Parts: sequence; C-alpha cells; structure tokens
Amino acid sequence: MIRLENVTKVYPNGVKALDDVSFEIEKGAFVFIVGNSGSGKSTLIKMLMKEINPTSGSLFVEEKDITKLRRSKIPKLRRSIGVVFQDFRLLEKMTIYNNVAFTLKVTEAPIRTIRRNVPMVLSLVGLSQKANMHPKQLSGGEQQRAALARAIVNNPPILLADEPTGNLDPKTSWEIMKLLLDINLRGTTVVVVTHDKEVVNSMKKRVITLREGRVIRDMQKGDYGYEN
Amino acid sequence: MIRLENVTKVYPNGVKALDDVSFEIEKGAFVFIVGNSGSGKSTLIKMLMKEINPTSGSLFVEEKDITKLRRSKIPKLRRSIGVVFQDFRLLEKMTIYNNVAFTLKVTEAPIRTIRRNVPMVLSLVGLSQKANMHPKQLSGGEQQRAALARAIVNNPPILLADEPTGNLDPKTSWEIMKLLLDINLRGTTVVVVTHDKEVVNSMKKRVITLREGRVIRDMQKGDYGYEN
Amino acid sequence: MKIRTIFYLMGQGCMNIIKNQLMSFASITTISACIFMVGIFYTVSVNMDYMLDAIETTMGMTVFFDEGTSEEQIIEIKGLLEARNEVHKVNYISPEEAWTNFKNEYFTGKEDQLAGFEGENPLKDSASLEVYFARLETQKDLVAYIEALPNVRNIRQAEQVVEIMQSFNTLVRYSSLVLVAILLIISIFLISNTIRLGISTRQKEIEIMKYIGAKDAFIKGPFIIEGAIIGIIGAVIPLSIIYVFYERVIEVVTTEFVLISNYLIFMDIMDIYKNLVPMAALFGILIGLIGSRVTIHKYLRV
Amino acid sequence: MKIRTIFYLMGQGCMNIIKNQLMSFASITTISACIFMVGIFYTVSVNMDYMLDAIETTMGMTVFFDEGTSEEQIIEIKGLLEARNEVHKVNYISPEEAWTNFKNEYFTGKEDQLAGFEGENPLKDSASLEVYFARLETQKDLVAYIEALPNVRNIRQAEQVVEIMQSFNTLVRYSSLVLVAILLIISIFLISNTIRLGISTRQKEIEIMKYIGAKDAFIKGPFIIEGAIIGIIGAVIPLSIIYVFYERVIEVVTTEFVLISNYLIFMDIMDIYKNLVPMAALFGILIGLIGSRVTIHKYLRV
Ligand SMILES: Nc1ncnc2c1ncn2[C@@H]1O[C@H](COP(=O)(O)OP(=O)(O)OP(=O)(O)O)[C@@H](O)[C@H]1O
Ligand SMILES: Nc1ncnc2c1ncn2[C@@H]1O[C@H](COP(=O)(O)OP(=O)(O)OP(=O)(O)O)[C@@H](O)[C@H]1O
Ligand SMILES: [Mg+2]
Ligand SMILES: [Mg+2]
Repeated sequence: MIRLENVTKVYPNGVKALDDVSFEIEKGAFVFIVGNSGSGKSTLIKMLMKEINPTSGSLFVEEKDITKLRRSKIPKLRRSIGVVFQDFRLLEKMTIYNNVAFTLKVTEAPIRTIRRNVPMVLSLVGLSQKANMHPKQLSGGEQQRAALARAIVNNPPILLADEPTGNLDPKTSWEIMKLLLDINLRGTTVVVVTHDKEVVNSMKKRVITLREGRVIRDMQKGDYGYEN
Repeated sequence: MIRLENVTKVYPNGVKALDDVSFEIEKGAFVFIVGNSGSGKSTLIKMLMKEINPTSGSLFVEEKDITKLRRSKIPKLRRSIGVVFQDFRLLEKMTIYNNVAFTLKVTEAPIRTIRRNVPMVLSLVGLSQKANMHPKQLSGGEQQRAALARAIVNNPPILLADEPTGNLDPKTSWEIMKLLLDINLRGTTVVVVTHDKEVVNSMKKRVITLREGRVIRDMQKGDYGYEN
Repeated sequence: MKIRTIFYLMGQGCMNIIKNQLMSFASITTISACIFMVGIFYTVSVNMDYMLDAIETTMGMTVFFDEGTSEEQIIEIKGLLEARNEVHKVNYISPEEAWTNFKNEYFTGKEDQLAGFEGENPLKDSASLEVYFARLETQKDLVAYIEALPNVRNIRQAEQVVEIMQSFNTLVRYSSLVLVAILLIISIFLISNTIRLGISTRQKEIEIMKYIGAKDAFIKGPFIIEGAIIGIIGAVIPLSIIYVFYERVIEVVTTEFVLISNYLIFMDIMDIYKNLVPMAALFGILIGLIGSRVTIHKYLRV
Repeated sequence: MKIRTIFYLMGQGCMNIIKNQLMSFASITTISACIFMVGIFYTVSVNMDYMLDAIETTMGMTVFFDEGTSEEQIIEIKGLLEARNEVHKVNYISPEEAWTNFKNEYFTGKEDQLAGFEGENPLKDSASLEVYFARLETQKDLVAYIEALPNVRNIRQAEQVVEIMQSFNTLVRYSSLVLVAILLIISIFLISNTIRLGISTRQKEIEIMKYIGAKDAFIKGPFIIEGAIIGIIGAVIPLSIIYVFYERVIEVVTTEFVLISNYLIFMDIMDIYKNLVPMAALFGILIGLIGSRVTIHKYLRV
C-alpha cells in the first residue's frame, strides 16, 4: 500500500528532516509513527500526500511512484488519502459542516451521500452541536476533531493522522483512537503520528520510531519505547 | 494575584463557555486547569489577558479589576502576563529569534538584555539551532516551544500556558514541565492548561477541573481525576 | 464536471463575493473607478471630436467669377458643387448683398464718404458663392476641382485658418487617444493589482482546497464567476453614473455658456454608449480571465 | 518612547516594505499610477490654460478717430493705452496702411476697378489703433475707458469672437478642474483600498502584536514609515516619467504640428513642477496618515 525506498528530505535551508528512510506498510495495517519533536514525522506525512517532494528516493502509494506523478494526477492521489493535519487546516470561511462536506463535493459525490455522511461523521467525533459554527468559534480540541471528520468522511483507502489527539483530553483521545481502530477494521490503512505513550503502549500495534530523520526502531505489537 | 468572581461567558452565538466561575490563585502558585475538550479552559485564559471580556462577573489580576481596564492600560496588563497560546500565534514574517525578542522590544528593554536573554531561553527550550528559521520551517513541537520561549523571556509575574505540551513527545514534555516548575520556584505564578494525565498526576499541584463551563473540582495536590 | 457541480461552483462564486466583503468592495470600486475615468474621458473626447467636426462645416471659401458670368451660370455651378459630398453647403451671394456687406464692414459711421458710389454698385460683377466644407481633409481636392470649372476667376479662402483647424483637430484626436489609452493601461494594471492582493489573502484557503484533492477547475470556477460578477457590477455602476449625469452636465454647460452653445453640439448618449458599453463588457470579461490566470499561476501549484 | 525604539520602528518599516513585496509593489504602483494620471492631466490642463492665455493676447479691437485728429494725438493716446495693464500691445495703423490692406482684401485681381481712386486715399482719415487685450475678462472696462477718450470716433471689435473665446476659456478651465478633481478623488480612493487590502492581510500579525502587549504607537510606527516611503517612491516614479517625456512630447508635437506651433506655447517643466511636486508630496503624507488611520480603526481594537 505504502512503500518508502531510501527517502531523504533536505529542506532548502539545509535541515535534513529524513535520512535514508525505507519501510513498507501493507494494505489494512494500523501503524503508529512516534519520535521526538522535530524527528521528521510530519515531513513523512507531507511527502505521502505530495505536499512536498523527497530530495532523493521514491515513495509508492498503491504501487504508484508518487514522486513521478503528473500534476494533473495529484488530486486523485489526495482524494485517496484522508489527512488530519497537525495544524488542522480547516477552511475558515466555511462552517464545520461545509468543511467536512467539501471533501465530498470535490469528488462530486451525490447530494444524498453528502446529506447522509456528513452528519454521521460529525456525530462520530462529537461535533453534531457545532455543525454550523466556523472553525474560529471552536475550541482547539473541537477543531482537531473537525479535521478528523473531514479526513474520514469519504472513506479513503488510506488515513494519515498527524497528532490527532494532541489537543484532546484522555477520554476523548481514547474515543478517537477507538474510532480509528473501527475505521481500520473496515479495511482502511491507518497511519497515526502520536506522542501519546499510553495509547501506543496499550494498543499493541506496529510502531515505527524515528530519531533525527532515521528509523531507529520498527516493531510489530510495539510500544512507545523508554528512552524517548 | 488572580481572582475570578462569578465569571460567565456567553459567546455571541449563544454558547455558554463559562458559567459562574469563581476561584482565586495566590501569588507564586502553580495551578493546573484540566477538563474535557470544549469545557472553557482557553476561554478562561483569553479572558485573563483581556482578549475577550466576560458577559458578567469580574476578573482581578494583581488586585485590579481588568474588566474595567481602560484601553490604554491593556498593553501593561499583557506585558505582565506571559502566554503560550494553544495555536502558538507566532509572527510568521519574523525569525524565531525575533519572535522571542519582540516581547522585549515591546517593553523597550535594553539591547544588552535582549542579547543575553533571547539566546538563553531559546537554549532552555532546545531551539538554539533554529533561532534563524521562520515559524513555518519548524515542526509542530518546535513551534510550541518557541511560543513558550516568547512567553517566559521577559520574566513576567504571571505565566499562562494553554496546552504547552500538546505537540511534544513525553520526554520533551517533561523537560518543559520542569522548566515551568523552575520558573515557578523563582516566583512566577504559573497556570497550565493540559490534557497530560501523567504529568498532572505526578506533579501533585493544585488542579482545577472544568466541565461544561463550571468548576466541578478544585483540589490542592490533586490529580487528573478518573471520570475525565 | 457534473451540472450540479457547476451550479455549486457558481453558488460558491456568489458566496465568495459576500464573504470577502473587503475584497469585493475594493475590486468593484477599483473597476468602477477605472471604467468611470475611461468612460468620462472617452465621452469628453468623443464629444470634442464631434464638435470639431461640426465646426469644420462652418469653414468655407468664396468663389468669384469672371466678369460677365450670368447669374444662371453661377446657379448652375452652385448645383454642381452641392452634388459633391465634400461640400456641406453652398450660398449664393448676389452683387447687392456683397455691396451691402462691404458697406457695413468698412463705412459704418462714415456713410458720407460713400457719396462717390451713389447709385452704382462698384461690386456689380462680384457675385460669388460661399462654399462650406463637409470635411477639411478634402479641401485641397475641392479647390482644384473648382479652379478647373469654367468662368471661375479666383477663390478666396482662409487657407491658413483651414489648415490650422485641421492640425488642431488632429492634435486633439491623437492626444485624447493617447490619454484614453494611458488610462486604460493604468486601469488594467490597478485592477490586476487588486485581484492579486485579494487572492493572496486567500492563498491559504486555496492551498487547503488543493491538499484536500480539489482539481484546479474546482478552485478556479468560483474565482471566474466571482470575477465576472464583480466585473459586471463594476461596469454597471460607472455607466449608470455617466448616464445620469451626462444630460445634466450638458444642460448646465449649455445654459452657463450660452454664447458658445452653438459650438457645443453634444452627441446623443446612446451613440456614445454604442461603443462604451461593449468596451466595458469586454473589460469585465478580461477581469474574470486575469483573475483566474493569476490564481492558476501563483497559488495553484501546490 | 526611546530613540532606540524609534530607530527600531523605522527599521521595521523598511523591512516591511521588503517582506510584503506584493503589497509594496501594489501600493507603489497604485500611487504611481494615480499621481501619473493626475500629473498628466494637470500638465495638460495647465498648458491648455497657458495657451489660451497666449491666444487671448492675439485678440484685439480697432479704435477709429474723429476726422482731423492728428497723428500726434493718436500716438499720445497709444501711449496712454500702452500704460494700462489690460493692454497687451498697441499698433498704430496709418491711413496708407489701411488703404493698402483694404485694396489687398477687396480688389486683388480686379485692380482695374480701382481707377476711380487713383492718386487719392479714400481712407485718409482712417488712421487707427489696433489694441490687443492682455486679458479678455477686462475687455469691457477697457472699451468703456477708450470710448471716453477724446477724439475717439468708434471702436470696431469682434465682440462676439472675444466673448466666445472667453466662454471657451472658462469652459476649458472648469472642465479640467473638474476632471483633475475627479481623478484626485478616485486616486485617494484607490490608494486607501490598496492600503486596506494590504493591512487586512496583516491583520493576524497586528493582533498577535497586540496580544503580546505592544502599544498602538509601536504597531503604527512601522506602518507610518512604510506608508511614507511607499508614498515617496510612488511620487518620484511618475514625476520622473513625466519629466523625461515632457520635452520629448513637446518636441514631437511641435514638429508634427508645425502649422499650429505658434499657438502651442508650452510652459517650462519647472513652472509646472513648482505646483506638482508639493502636490505629490502632500499626497505621500496623506497616504501615510490614511494608512495609520485605517490600522488604528480597523485592527488595533483587540
Ligand atoms: N519547511 C521547512 N523548512 C525547513 N525546515 C523544516 C521545514 N519543515 C520542517 N523542518 C525541519 O525539519 C525537521 C523535521 O520536521 P517535522 O515537522 O517533520 O518534525 P515532526 O517529527 O513532525 O516534529 P513534531 O513532533 O514537533 O511535530 C525539524 O527539524 C524542522 O525544524
Ligand atoms: N469565538 C467563539 N465563538 C463561539 N463559541 C466559542 C468561541 N470560542 C469557543 N467557543 C465555544 O466555547 C466552548 C469553550 O471553548 P474553549 O476554547 O474555552 O474550550 P477548551 O476548554 O479550551 O477546549 P480544548 O481543550 O478543546 O481546547 C466550546 O464549546 C467552544 O465551541
Ligand atoms: Mg509534526
Ligand atoms: Mg483550548
């Protein structure tokens, strides 16, 4: 499903965010990516949705090398990946409902689908009450859940979540994690970047640990690790 | 130092974010504020620095009722409060160094002070290497630490930190918490909004718990609480 | 793209105008101001042109005939000349009129000196034709034609005046062309500035849409609709203002400047709008296109 | 505020221009375009005024004297008239010149008809003075004055032409005043639009500064400096362009329109800049003020 081959990313200012990273994530897997602040986790996510390109190496999504993707094919790639951005990236001029519906409108989904799915995912993340508010009128945690709702509403084959519970209390965090597990059980490949030690340790999923841009640990049924 | 008397905040769209909240924080205290997502924690912080005004009730900071503060006195209030915003609020057009130095320039601090203090706090939060980068070139956790550096650089008598470790790995989180404790020991009143159960439970400080805008628990040497 | 999507994008375009109030206001007023300026200068220069054309027709020459040319012959030539389309009008001046004019001009107040001419018209052979030009440009040809006619003795014309007038017309015509062109260029420039500023404030929004998987057309659509609507509103406002004030200004000018009012011949507003309205419409379309171009080139590449 | 802080804010102002490239570019070009337009129209209308003034001095009247008035008396009156400042120039036309002019005008080609006048000047009492006006406005007073002088028999003047000319001058003067005023208003409007758009893109920045405890002056400072610098650059560009092209355009016009070149009397660029440069400077200051005003009112209230 997702394969990285010797991916290195050096930012224009000389910072080496990823250093010769290679791994593969199979279809239907549930993977945590952990690591210190600044270890390259978000860089990885951004690269998978082609927000940035690697300096060298190749990334394969569904067997296609996305570093060689034509510009006109990028929207298709992005539609197949639901992303929860670390900085949310909600559209400020739209209500929460429209922010979520936008993902479906982009794919020209039937109105019926929109009318059914949007309220459903909003209630899944506990935001039914806030559907008609604008992002600025939400608390940090609510915005984060809105971003998650937007990422899952069109049932993408891949879900990338960058720190999806950073602004959430433990109880809500757990609910969100259960939601992600649910989605994973329905066949979606889920990649979660997180700092939540407790969640990682108790979920017993594959854990890829980055440090200074390198994969230093990659364990099935892993834990957060002690030295971090 | 900080006193709330029957503070209620109803947002223009009718959401009651705080409901008759009263409590007092003495000078030099270290207080956690916890609560579910959307329970009114950030609203409280925003009110203390007069970003928003309460619908009813009074807030006292250093014995002055800030709801009655004249517009020209607001900068003085804000300079006496260091704030780590939940959404960071770094100045995108400035480097990290200048973002931090800006707090001192605003108070017309001597150049010597700026030259000494800014590198010092940057190294405290582990960002010495990133001083000349712009906020967009930093990872989420790095931005969060930059926001903290800015909040503490002018040694304000009060420090409000809204979710200062939401984007940080456990190890860095602990270091930040130790830093806050340090600052507190040097006399600063510290108020931390956090979801980090482990930190709250092990620090044994006063914990104020909000739920749906009400204070439901206020314990000295408290913990995060189970039902949350 | 589905019809439904097109409707959605059109709706979004309208929404954008309402949601980006400052930007919409700035764009509409900028466009209005520009079209207003260009419109005013176009109107003024078109009218000046029109007036100069009209004044040209008051310019003429006098044709004198050989001694003994009969009135009938002269009238015949008059007919010949009137048939030509370089000619605006031909007046026959009989010897009596000529003498009366002469006396009025030179001997008013000293009629006593005219005693010697009593009873006899010293200009009895000076019947003449006053020929007025329809167009100054063809004046030389006309003179050549008339000189070749039988019985024509000489032509008296204020040649210099005619040529000066002609130069002046050309100068005015070119100057106003240049000024209107400068205004047009400045306008396009100002408007594209406004569009770029407006789009840069929405850069983040556009980027987010791209990250979610929106195709370029999906993002551009509302911008084009928005641009077109803004362009249309921005054109209708100044055109209406000019329309309303045009007649008033003419009225004021013709009543305040009675003396020159017969030189002030204004065009019908509809004749002006015949050209101005399509120009403004083109402007609107242009703006929509520039707007979407800028969007594509600057912010869609993410 | 400390001197050091003032320097810091000035530095920030300069930095802002560099950092907000799009905005700076848009502002500078908008201001340039506006000053350019106003400048061109000011230059054109000032020159038109100047030319019309010059043409006025070619307008005059002819004063005739009573029979038997001696040449000396006429010359004396000439002196009197020349001393008045409504008068541009006075020419003495002797009876001989008058007769020559008359013959040339009326009897060219039919000199034979003049046989009766042989040896005698029928206009021997028609010595006259041609008086040219310095200003058309005072023409009526001058006429009254001259009529009251001794020996003056009558005044022949193209009163109609004079008044028409006068009306025309007034019309041109008012029209160009109105047009320049419209352009000025539009300019101020466009520029304030640009400023507002620019500031709205920096709204978040301003808010953050306020939240950190910056006083209004601290935030406004760089904006004012920025506005002033942009204003100055935006004024220097169009003024330089006009300066460079002014002489060229004059050259082209005077060589292309030789015929009317003695009506085309252009002002010295320096005489125009005497007014235009302070106007442009004022504009720059105005822009700085508007910029800071807008900032205060819209975004500092947090
Ligand atoms: N646009 C950029 N330009 C330059 N350097 C960058 C840029 N984005 C990130 N970096 C640097 O690359 C490194 C990795 O960043 P990344 O955002 O991937 O970290 P992360 O693992 O997501 O950290 P966090 O947990 O704090 O979000 C960091 O050192 C960061 O400073
Ligand atoms: N500007 C606003 N307008 C309207 N409602 C708002 C606004 N800001 C916050 N709210 C609402 O007020 C309530 C409290 O918000 P607040 O930001 O204080 O929550 P919080 O405790 O900080 O939550 P989190 O932990 O998710 O950051 C929420 O229900 C939120 O939707
Ligand atoms: Mg990250
Ligand atoms: Mg909050």
